Amino acid sequence: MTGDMLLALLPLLVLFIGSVSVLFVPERQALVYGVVCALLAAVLAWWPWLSVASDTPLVSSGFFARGCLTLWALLGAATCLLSERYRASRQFAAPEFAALVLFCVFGMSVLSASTSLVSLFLGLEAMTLAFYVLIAFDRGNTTGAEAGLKYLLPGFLASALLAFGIALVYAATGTFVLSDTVALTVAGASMHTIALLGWTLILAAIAFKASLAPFHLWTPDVYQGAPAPVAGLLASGSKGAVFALLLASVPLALIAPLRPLLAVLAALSMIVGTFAALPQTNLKRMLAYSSVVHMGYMVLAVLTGHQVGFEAGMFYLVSYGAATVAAFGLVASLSGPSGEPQNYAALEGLAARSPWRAALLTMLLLSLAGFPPLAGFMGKFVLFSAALDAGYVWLVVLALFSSLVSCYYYLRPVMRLFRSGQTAADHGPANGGERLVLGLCGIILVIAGIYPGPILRMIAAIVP
Amino acid sequence: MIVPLGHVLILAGLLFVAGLAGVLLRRNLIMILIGVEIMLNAVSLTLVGASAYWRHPDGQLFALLLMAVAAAEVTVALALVIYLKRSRGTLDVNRFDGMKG
Amino acid sequence: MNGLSNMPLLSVLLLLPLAGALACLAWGRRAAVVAVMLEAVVALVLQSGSATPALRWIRFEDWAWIERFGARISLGLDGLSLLLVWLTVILLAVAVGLSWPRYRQPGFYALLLTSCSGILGVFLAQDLLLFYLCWEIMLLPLILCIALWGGARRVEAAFKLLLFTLAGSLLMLLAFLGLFLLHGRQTGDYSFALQALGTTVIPPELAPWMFGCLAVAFLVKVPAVPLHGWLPDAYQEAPTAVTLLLSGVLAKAGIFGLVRVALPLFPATWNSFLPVLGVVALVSIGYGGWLAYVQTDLKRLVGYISVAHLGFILLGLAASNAMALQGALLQLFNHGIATAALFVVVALVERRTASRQLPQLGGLWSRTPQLGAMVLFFSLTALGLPGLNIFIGEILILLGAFRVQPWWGAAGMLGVLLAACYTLRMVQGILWGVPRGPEKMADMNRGEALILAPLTVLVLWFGLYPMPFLTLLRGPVEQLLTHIVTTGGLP
Amino acid sequence: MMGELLFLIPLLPLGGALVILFAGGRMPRRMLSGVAIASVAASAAMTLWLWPLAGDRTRATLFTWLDVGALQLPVEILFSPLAAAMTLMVTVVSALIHVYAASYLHHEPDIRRFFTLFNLFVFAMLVIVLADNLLLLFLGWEGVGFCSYALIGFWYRNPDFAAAGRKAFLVTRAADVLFGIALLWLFRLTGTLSIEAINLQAASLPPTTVTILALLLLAGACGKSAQLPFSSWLPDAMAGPTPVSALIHAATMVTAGVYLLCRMFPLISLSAIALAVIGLIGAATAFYGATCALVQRDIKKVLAYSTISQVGYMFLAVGAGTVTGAMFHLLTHAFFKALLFMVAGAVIHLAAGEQDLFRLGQLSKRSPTLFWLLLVGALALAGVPLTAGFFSKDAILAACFARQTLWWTSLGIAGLVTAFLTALYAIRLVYLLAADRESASGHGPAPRGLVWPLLPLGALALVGGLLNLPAVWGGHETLGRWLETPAGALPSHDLEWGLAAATLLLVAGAWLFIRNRYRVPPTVSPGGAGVSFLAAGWQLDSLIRVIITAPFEKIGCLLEKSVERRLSATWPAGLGRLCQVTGQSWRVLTSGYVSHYLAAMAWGMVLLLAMLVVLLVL
Repeated sequence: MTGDMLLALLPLLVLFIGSVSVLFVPERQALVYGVVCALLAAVLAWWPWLSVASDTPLVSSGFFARGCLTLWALLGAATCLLSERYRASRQFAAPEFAALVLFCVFGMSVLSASTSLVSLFLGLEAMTLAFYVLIAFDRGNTTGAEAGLKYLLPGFLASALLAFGIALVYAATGTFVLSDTVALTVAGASMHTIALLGWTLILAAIAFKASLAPFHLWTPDVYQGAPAPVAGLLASGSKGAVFALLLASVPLALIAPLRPLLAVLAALSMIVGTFAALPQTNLKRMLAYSSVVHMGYMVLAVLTGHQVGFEAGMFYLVSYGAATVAAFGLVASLSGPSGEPQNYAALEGLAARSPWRAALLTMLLLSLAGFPPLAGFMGKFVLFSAALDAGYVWLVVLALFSSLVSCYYYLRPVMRLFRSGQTAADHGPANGGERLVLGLCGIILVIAGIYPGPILRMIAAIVP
Repeated sequence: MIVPLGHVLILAGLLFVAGLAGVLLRRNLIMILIGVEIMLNAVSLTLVGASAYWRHPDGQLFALLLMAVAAAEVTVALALVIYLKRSRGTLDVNRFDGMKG
Repeated sequence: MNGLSNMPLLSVLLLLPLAGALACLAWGRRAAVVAVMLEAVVALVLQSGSATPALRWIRFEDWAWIERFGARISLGLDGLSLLLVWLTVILLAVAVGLSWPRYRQPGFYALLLTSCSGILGVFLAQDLLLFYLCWEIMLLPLILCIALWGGARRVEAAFKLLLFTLAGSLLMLLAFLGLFLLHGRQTGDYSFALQALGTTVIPPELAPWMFGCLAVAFLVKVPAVPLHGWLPDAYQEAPTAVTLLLSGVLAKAGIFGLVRVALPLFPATWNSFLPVLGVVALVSIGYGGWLAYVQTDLKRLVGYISVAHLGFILLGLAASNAMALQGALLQLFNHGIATAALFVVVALVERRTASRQLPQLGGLWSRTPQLGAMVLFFSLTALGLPGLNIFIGEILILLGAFRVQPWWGAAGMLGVLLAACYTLRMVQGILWGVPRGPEKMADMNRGEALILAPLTVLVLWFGLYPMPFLTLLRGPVEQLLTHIVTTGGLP
Repeated sequence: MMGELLFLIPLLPLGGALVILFAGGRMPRRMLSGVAIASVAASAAMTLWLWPLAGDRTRATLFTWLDVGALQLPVEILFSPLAAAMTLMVTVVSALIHVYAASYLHHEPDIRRFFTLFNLFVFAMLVIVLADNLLLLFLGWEGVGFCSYALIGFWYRNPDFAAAGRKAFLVTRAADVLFGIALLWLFRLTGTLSIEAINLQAASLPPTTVTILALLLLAGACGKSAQLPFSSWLPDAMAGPTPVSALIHAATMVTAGVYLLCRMFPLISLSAIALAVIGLIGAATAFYGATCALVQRDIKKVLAYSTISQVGYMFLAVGAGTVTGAMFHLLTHAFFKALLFMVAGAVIHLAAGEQDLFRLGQLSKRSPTLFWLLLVGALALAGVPLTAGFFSKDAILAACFARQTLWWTSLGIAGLVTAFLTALYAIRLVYLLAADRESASGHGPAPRGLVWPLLPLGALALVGGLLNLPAVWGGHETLGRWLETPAGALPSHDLEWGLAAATLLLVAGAWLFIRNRYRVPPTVSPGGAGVSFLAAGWQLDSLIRVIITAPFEKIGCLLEKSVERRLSATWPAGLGRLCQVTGQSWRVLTSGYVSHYLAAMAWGMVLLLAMLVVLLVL
């Protein structure tokens, strides 16, 4: 272990140490401390004299890893900022919450930076473990515990699948190093079938994390029961990290027999997610199903198997992540002590009560639906063009169909926003942190939609 | 290697399926957790077997790591078990169906 | 003046309504009026530069946008787009004026303005990605307007409109993407420029599919008859300002797309598509007219009238000779003005009688002769009375169509008869007969007269002295024709 | 340039209409009607002043209306002798009827609308007459159609009146479709719409095409001129105020069809079949109109059917190849029919709105002047020798017989029979109006404004024959020479004398018959089946209703109900609902039971593994 390695690991260490040390910070400052730690990690990742590219055996410190770390750290910071008021009205233990968020970010960063199956497992487990607790964090709310259970058990199963998959791949290839395992599998080793079996199991585990159909059933329940900021992190961060891994380190599409499997998962996700979202009347559940659909689109990026597709995938992740975090953040921001406004009925008349937040929510949903000139459109555009280029015409047509139908379920809550509602508001005005995060997300969505050049360039610079 | 890797894998596979069956068929939370543990044991077995086959220690190290992770997981799970038992008085997982659709 | 014309006026034209929309939200709906006025001023300046018809473009602006895809913000203004820019500005002004007493929320005006930005973008864009972007931007605000300010079944109508048109535009996106990739692979130059993509060699087995996607996308927006399912409800439920823009401008965008995008990109397919288009056009004329005849709701009625008239424009495209094309393109403007005027008078009638149902109306003339005269005048326009603007377009289209395919022209003539049937039925129902409804009602006030006066003048002007405008269209039409002849293999 | 002044002829009435439209609201009534009369009278004066230009067939162009591709279409007028004669008739008769209308409508509140439309009509009619190209002619053609529509429905509060206007417009427009097709076709063939140019090129067209074109033009003319089978609108059109009936539906607009055929005669005459058909339609319509006129009880309907019948003669003339005869009859008919209508209007005015012949009477006692005028008109209509009607009708019949073929001879005989019927109903009209019985009472003597415009018309009806006095009667056929139009086959002197004698006999017979029948004023009683069949215009209306109108409406409603509302409106909604239902049913999958979720994962794994196996095996 050299000094360079330590320096390269510094951002991760900051996150980890932060997550431990925040436990000793007083209740009121804990979340701010968490934000500071996350931002510090993000800054350190790009600090000129610290950013040496020295790979440790388990995690990379390349541009992509650092870029992802920055993203997740920003997400973590956003989560902390969005939870401030939410936490205060529910008597959460702030230090523990911040610690878990930071630890979760740590896990995601390790996951997306992993160069080995070991760090992949560790990162995934670190992230998942933190989520188990975060989801059930609101002890006053019994659905929280139910949500925790519903994430925990499938999560365990997925962990076991992942572990077994890793073990089989290891058994077949004799190494944990990701690039080597993939290369060996592609080359067709003696135990090719065992390796493929292992990869399939890994794929299943990843499908669970990314909530691809039919591994998605937990998603709506967990999103509904989890505290809104946590659900935001879960929807954007955990899925993002998994896909970052797939795009950068585990090019599954290179393994030819897995391509049909991926395609089927994508198609199923688009179809099932779209139809299941149609009758929803609960915003968070709708967003859950919509995330299933979006993850189906993301698989297209994985399937392309080339640079352009991966860039498109990352861009899509950014646009999807910004919209999702902001959407859940808005739910958090609109929550009062009595609960979250999850049902469409509770959103009625929001435009009159808090016009800015209503406008933002409209924008977010429109972006998710893929209306220009918002980021969602540009994301779909780059993604679908990449997939079309790779020859997946039928998947693109399916994706377009599901985008079409999706307009219905995205616009349904929008219509309610502007109806004159009778429900009384028990939420206060947004605080500074919320405004900052939501505003930033909004700006990102507009800029990425109208002038995506710079963001695309940044992504092109970091994608390996 | 005395036992061929194939045999180890078959055994591990059987163990894994047994554990999976436990997870799928049991309704009691504790029993499901035990099922998962059995599956993880199958994983450990595979890792150790493969480690022996390839003649380097990575697999065994990973097996050790896996134990630690499993322990952490179970810790969280047991905390949830206690919370659920206290609040709802049952550990039948299908009793927790407040959210659906 | 010189300094003014060096400014990037097209971009200004495009962004002004957006800025106006934001200003509306910030300072209230008065900003909308200012925006419309400024927009008209910009259009006037552009008009003053249109004196050199020798050039392909009156004005062309090109900005970098997304290098990754070779997408650029290229805006081109020629005679056709100038005419349509005018149409947009005029109808926007009419829409704002008509809504002024009724809708007080600034959001309504902001949405109208935003939509107009998109519409202008569609008319100016020379880059397919930009075109698509604007294509979507023009529709969504109007759908929100319908959903928020529409009639009783507004949400249903809005969704129907949305899904129909979105299905079309997604197909369009697919075609654009396919073309983009094909062209990129062939030349290594990944670009969305309309000019460049026109040179793509399209495999013959793909061309019909891609062209079909575009055709459906554009015909849905028009709408041509088998694809018109969204129309009656949307027209009926939408606030009149929105209906007016939908039928007055958005429909034109569909036809404009056919001419400006589908034709140059697929000249060969275009030629084999013409017989289909001709049949679609005739079906639209006949079916639209026939259904217009049996409607009782005035807005639906005018909606079907619009379908029938748009059928004539499609017939002109199907004929694709100089006369028919020039007539069809002029008719874009003519129909926009006429149908908008009809919707306005219908709205004014409804304002007084609180009903749009023909059986509940009647004898309006005895109470509001001025409004009655306006109803009559614009109905006669719709009827295609010579000397009024619709006639000019129709006769040119028919003369042109008859030269290509006599039975098209003959069948089109029957459509002219149908026009008389449905418009006179409408006039009969509204104006003549025993007075129904309130005993006394106010005749047109100054504001209402101010809305209708320019429309009246335009109807007469285009009907009696259309040459200046036809000259404006000559260049674009020749351009299209040479394109068809040189690349489409048509004699 | 004098030529440009020609545009003033149509533009003066247009200017009058615009002045009345925009400033009429602020004018006193007298001034308003003064403007209307003055503008038309000025137009008549212009025509007289510019008359010499007609000799040189002067053209004048105002501006280019359309110049697109092959189409060059200036707004151009051609002041030919034919047009000049027609223009003079239109302007003069219009001016007289304007004067008449000003007094006729002196109680009507909305004369501003009336005179706007009335002047506009004159403008449109003059455009038809003067237009050099078919499209400009079409502008006028539709313009008069619109004015006729609006004026028939002038008393719009009565929905039947408004419907009558609509019917008039629609029926004529149905015919215009065929006219329009002819227009399109001519343009396709000749590349121009100028009437002169088309006529010049006509000879080079294939004969079949010419026949079809001529028949299409004939259809258009039939619509405007209320010939069979498009005749049913004219009797209904009597819903309009009487000056409207006199001007539009007797003197000018209904003869526009004849005028069109005359203008296009060089083309039409190339096809013998077309001429035969035109003659047939003319004779048939003449007979049809006369039979219907025999039994009408409404005074205006008698005149309406009579108009149909007389215009039929003009068609017969065109068919027989005598454009001069057609124009001659057109002019004389304009004089005596306008006169008759205005007399009828005055009679109705005197009787406070009563139009039923069986309730009118005692005209000779109440207003001798009117009675004499009526008598003059009726005699001219009946074709009593030496009246204007006699000469023009004789010219037509003579042209028919002079062709000396079976076809034309039989058409001529039909014309003679019709002449007898004409005499019958004309004399019946006089007898009924003069009958000595209790009649609907009204206010005093007819106002002077209602009477004096009739005097010049009465004079013209009597001596109008001098316009084109045949050589047999010592004349020089002035009109024919002036028009330079074909006069058809020249009849022999014997034929002329024979016809005159026959006519005299027929009229005398008719007079005897009517005198016998109506000496005692008939009682008001419903006629037999035959009478009601004739009275309803041979049930033409019901026939059209059954064959065309009703199916049209029914299919429309059916389309609306089944296709549009059900199919077209529900299939997208149905798809939407299908999606909804699918989504709803799939909600079961997310059952809320963790064990199901775990099972789903297991199944998912099985699926993936199965796919993998399949792929590996393959």
